[in-house]
Amino acid sequence: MLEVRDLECVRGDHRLFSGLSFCLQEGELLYLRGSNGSGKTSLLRTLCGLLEPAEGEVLWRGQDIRRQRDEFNAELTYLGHLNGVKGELTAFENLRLNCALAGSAVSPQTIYEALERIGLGGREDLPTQVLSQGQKRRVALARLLLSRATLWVLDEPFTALDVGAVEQLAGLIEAHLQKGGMAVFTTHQLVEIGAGAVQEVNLDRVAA
Amino acid sequence: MLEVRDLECVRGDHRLFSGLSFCLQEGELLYLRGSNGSGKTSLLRTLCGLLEPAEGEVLWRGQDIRRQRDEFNAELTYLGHLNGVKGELTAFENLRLNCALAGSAVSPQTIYEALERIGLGGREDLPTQVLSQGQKRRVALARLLLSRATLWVLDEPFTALDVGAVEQLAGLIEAHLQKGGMAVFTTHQLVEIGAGAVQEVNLDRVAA
Amino acid sequence: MGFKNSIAWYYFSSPKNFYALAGKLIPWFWVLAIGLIGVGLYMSFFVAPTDYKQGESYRIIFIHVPAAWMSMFIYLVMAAYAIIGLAWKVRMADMMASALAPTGAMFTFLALWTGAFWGKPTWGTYWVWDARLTSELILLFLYIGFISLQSAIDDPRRAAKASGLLAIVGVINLPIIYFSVKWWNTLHQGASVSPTMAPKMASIMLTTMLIMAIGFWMYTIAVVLMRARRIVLERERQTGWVRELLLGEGK
Amino acid sequence: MTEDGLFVAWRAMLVRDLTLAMRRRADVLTSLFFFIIVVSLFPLGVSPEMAVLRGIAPGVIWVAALLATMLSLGRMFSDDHQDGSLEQMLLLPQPLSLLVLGKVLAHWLVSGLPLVLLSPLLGMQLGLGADAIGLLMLTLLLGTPVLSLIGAIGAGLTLGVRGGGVLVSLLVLPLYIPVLIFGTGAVDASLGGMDYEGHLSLLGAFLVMALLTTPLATAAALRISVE
Amino acid sequence: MTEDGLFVAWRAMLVRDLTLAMRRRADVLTSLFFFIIVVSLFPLGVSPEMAVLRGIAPGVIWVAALLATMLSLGRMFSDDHQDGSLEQMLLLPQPLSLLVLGKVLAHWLVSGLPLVLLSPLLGMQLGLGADAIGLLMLTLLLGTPVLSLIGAIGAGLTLGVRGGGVLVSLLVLPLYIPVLIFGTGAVDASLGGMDYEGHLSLLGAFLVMALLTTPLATAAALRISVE
Ligand code: HEM
Ligand SMILES: Nc1ncnc2c1ncn2[C@@H]1O[C@H](COP(=O)(O)OP(=O)(O)OP(=O)(O)O)[C@@H](O)[C@H]1O
Ligand SMILES: Nc1ncnc2c1ncn2[C@@H]1O[C@H](COP(=O)(O)OP(=O)(O)OP(=O)(O)O)[C@@H](O)[C@H]1O
Ligand SMILES: [Mg+2]
Ligand SMILES: [Mg+2]
Repeated sequence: MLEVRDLECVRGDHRLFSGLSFCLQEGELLYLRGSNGSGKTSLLRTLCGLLEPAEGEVLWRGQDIRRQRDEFNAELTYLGHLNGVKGELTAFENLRLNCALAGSAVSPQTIYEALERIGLGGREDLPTQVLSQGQKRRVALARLLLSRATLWVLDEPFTALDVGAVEQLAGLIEAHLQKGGMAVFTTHQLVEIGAGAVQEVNLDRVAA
Repeated sequence: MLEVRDLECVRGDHRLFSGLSFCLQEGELLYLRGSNGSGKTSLLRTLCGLLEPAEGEVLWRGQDIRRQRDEFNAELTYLGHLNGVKGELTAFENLRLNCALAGSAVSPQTIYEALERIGLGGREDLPTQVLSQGQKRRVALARLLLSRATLWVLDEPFTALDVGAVEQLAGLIEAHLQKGGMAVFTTHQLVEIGAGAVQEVNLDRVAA
Repeated sequence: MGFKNSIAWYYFSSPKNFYALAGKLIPWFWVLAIGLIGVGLYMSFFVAPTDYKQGESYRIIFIHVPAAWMSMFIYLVMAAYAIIGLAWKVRMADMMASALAPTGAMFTFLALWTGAFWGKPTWGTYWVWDARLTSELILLFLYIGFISLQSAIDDPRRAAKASGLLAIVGVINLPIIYFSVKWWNTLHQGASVSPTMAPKMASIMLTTMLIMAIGFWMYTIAVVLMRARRIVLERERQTGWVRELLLGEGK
Repeated sequence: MTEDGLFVAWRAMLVRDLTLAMRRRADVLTSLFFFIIVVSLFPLGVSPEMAVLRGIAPGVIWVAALLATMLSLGRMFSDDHQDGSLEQMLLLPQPLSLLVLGKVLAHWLVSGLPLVLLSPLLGMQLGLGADAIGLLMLTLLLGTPVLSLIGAIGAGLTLGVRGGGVLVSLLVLPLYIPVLIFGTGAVDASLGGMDYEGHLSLLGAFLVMALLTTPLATAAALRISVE
Repeated sequence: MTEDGLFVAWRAMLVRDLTLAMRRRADVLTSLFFFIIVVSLFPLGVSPEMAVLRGIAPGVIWVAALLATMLSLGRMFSDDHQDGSLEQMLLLPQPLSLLVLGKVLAHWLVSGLPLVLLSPLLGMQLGLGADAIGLLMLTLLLGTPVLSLIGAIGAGLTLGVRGGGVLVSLLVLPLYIPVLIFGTGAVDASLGGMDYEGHLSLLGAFLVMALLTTPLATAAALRISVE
């Protein structure tokens, strides 16, 4: 369903990788590995259509993602190095507006529940800028609880999370895969995620 | 040498912890634990004198750190959630100016070596803003290689680092302790640091 | 897309082929440019008759008007290249657009400068805030904006895209300049050369101006090709053929 | 995406930006306050005589409005860029230009409209008559949205670029000058007893054209900037 | 810390900020370009007649310089605050006020001095005579460092505060107005054939006082802001 053909990525003068191809089916997990600076973030951003590939293409259900942006985006959730959370708004407001922007109506009840589950109970109505590093990250993660997207693209989602939160997120990804979702993620930490089929791509081993 | 007496920390309406006391000797490591939002960052910033304690005091060689700022700062290196690295300057320039600001003259040779050791060889002269997340973090860590401070205060230093860099940093901390240094650090990752004496403070267990 | 597939275009849109071809063409354009401008200047100063109203100072028209034409044409061409570059991702088109900008800015400046120089004897002042003059000044700003935006962005591909977009947005200024004299009563003279009406000017003047204009074009092409070759080398420096080329020249 | 969903998203964008603006009240007041400062420093710096002031009033007010808008452009996308919300915005299943239109409207409501509403006071302060003030307001009402719309392109293009401040000015200023000329031109014409309707209809035409074209250009600029 | 170390650190601060300014050339040019724009929009918006322009020239130039400085204040500490360098700065074994003085000097060299150097050109464009231009430059040379020094306090105080922009203006403007009044006052006095030395010595006194007191206040403001 998500297919990458002969992808090449160039940043500045460096060619990070080239000739990268893989194909991800429903219920599959792609674990992206690589040392610092090997191009993981660049690849994930390319998969989302934020970066234009220097060569090659990214296909979603057989069609180039850049030709069907709105349809593709409707099925995608991306979590980057940055949280994409507004510090002036409370956690609750952030989530409510995120949902509305995606065009889906979600009841306040559901949002409060999501925040409760992700461990932000009692902090829903503080401006997120006063939250701790890990709490901010959790607000961003709460989006996953509310998302109905098929494809999750997660760039080091475990950063700043404490042990409990790491386990919870791993469980979340597992549940998503079991429901037939797909996920692409990268992390430098050791995390166990049980999934039917796990593919691994190590960018340190892909030709530059 | 670093002594904390009956410390209490309040952020906004929340009392994060109170009645916290410990004493750190030369060659000792303090491992600070706690879940997200338990007040680790707040405590570390208090130890550096960036935050004023609500109650209690922080003593360095028996004297309140806020009464001997310059002397204390000369023996302190702090690494926070933010890297404190200027994106417009190259890694080399960042380090050279950092040293000069601390009033110590360091030869370019030494700086290039430090960058080489930390794994930034070949990237010394790129503006740091184009570096990857982990590479930026390494620039900040290179400060530790050049530092002659006794007390290292490290707030989640392993974030964004790949496995190799994590090990290297752990080794660095060990060496620092062996030379009679002290370190206070916090991390959510599992990292082995061999040290003579390790104290642990778990903020989840300290009274609020 | 059919357009990109046409063989000739495809061949020359490759930087390597362009580099070779441009190298061969440049001398010819220089010859043409120098010849035409030489003839044009001779005609402007020695052949064209003295104007009964303005005397000799009017001769500046032979530089002013072609320069003003060029300032607008070049912008148009630049924007066209920008569109090709953005829509069909032809790298060569982006490079041509950036190569054109400095020359365009130069002609705009020339038109402004000669105009101001001419304004003193005819209007009694160097500058008035008239619609045409102002819009020509805006054109200069647009060129400068294009150049600065490009140099402010480190990544060459992003720089080309961003400045290309700016060039396209700025096209809106061209009709404003061209029609400003028609739309608003201004001090500046209206168009006297247009395809629909017979030339009001003496045909010798028209011929001279046209020769100068074509000479300017040849000059532009020569300079732009040279600049484009330099840009090709810089942007393709990590490709094999440029490395070979530079090594070869280094020997 | 249904039409309904489109509207929900557009409104959410508008609400979001207005809420943010309310939270940073200080920030919003900047451009307004700046506008007032620029206009009222003149009597201090130049000359307190009414005759002099009246002559320069429309120009001073329009220039101040233009500068105030230009200064507020930086804010339009840069926070969203820095905290990652812009990336998320580009990945929404909505046409980006629609969302941009919501953002620009919010920007104008917050930093353009207040200028329009405040202008009569400043006009009076500088000795303008009631007719001239009415006309001045009308030109600002037509002109300031154009400034926001055009400015958005510049703000989008200079996003990644560090200290894009001057670049924004350099890029948008050429496109602002016609608006300035016709804006002040109308008031000056009416003060001189001449016809000013031509000026107004041109300003109106600028507005319609800008509404139709600039959101697309801004969307393209944003996509380029996050690369 | 030896005196030598102090000087090394002070110089490093200065060099660092100047280097950063060079890297973001665009950003530095902002205030300069802004200054030029403000001054040259006036002929467009107000009136192209030399007689009118000459009368308002000193005021326009001083107001423009004041606004340009005010705009560049935001940059003074905010980048350092956002990327964590400010925290590191507070943890240096040097008196903070000394480092602040280095930063302010860099700020003035980058955004004040160019205004002074450019003012003759703009003065000429607005029809001022050689004497008036010389005096204008002198007042700017004495006045702009005061603007930077005072501005630093405001910039420091409003750091944590989101969009402290307007707050800075509100805080520093009252303190700027005396400088503006004596600056333009000197030029106006000389144009009117009166004595202007009193004005100049007052400006000089402002400068000395600001040099002695503001770095301490700014250092205190910064410590409060990072808490
Ligand atoms: C700085 C001042 C000036 C500027 C920016 C300027 C700009 C231009 C431009 C853009 C054109 C080309 C327009 C077209 O092709 O229709 C032009 C043409 C022309 N200009 Fe100027 N001009 C200036 C001053 C003057 C002066 C002082 C005169 C003489 C009184 C003059 C006389 C002409 C004439 C005769 C044409 C040719 C019109 C035609 O036949 O199309 N210009 N100028
Ligand atoms: N200004 C404030 N107002 C209200 N609460 C605040 C304020 N500043 C911080 N807090 C709260 O203080 C708590 C401690 O934050 P701190 O950053 O010290 O946590 P931490 O232990 O470092 O967490 P993490 O592991 O996520 O980095 C958080 O719960 C945060 O919400
Ligand atoms: N504009 C640019 N110019 C030059 N090099 C760049 C540019 N942008 C990125 N790079 C380089 O691209 C490489 C890949 O960066 P990327 O962020 O994709 O790495 P990553 O695998 O995510 O690393 P990390 O684990 O540290 O997050 C890095 O080496 C970086 O230095
Ligand atoms: Mg990364
Ligand atoms: Mg923390």
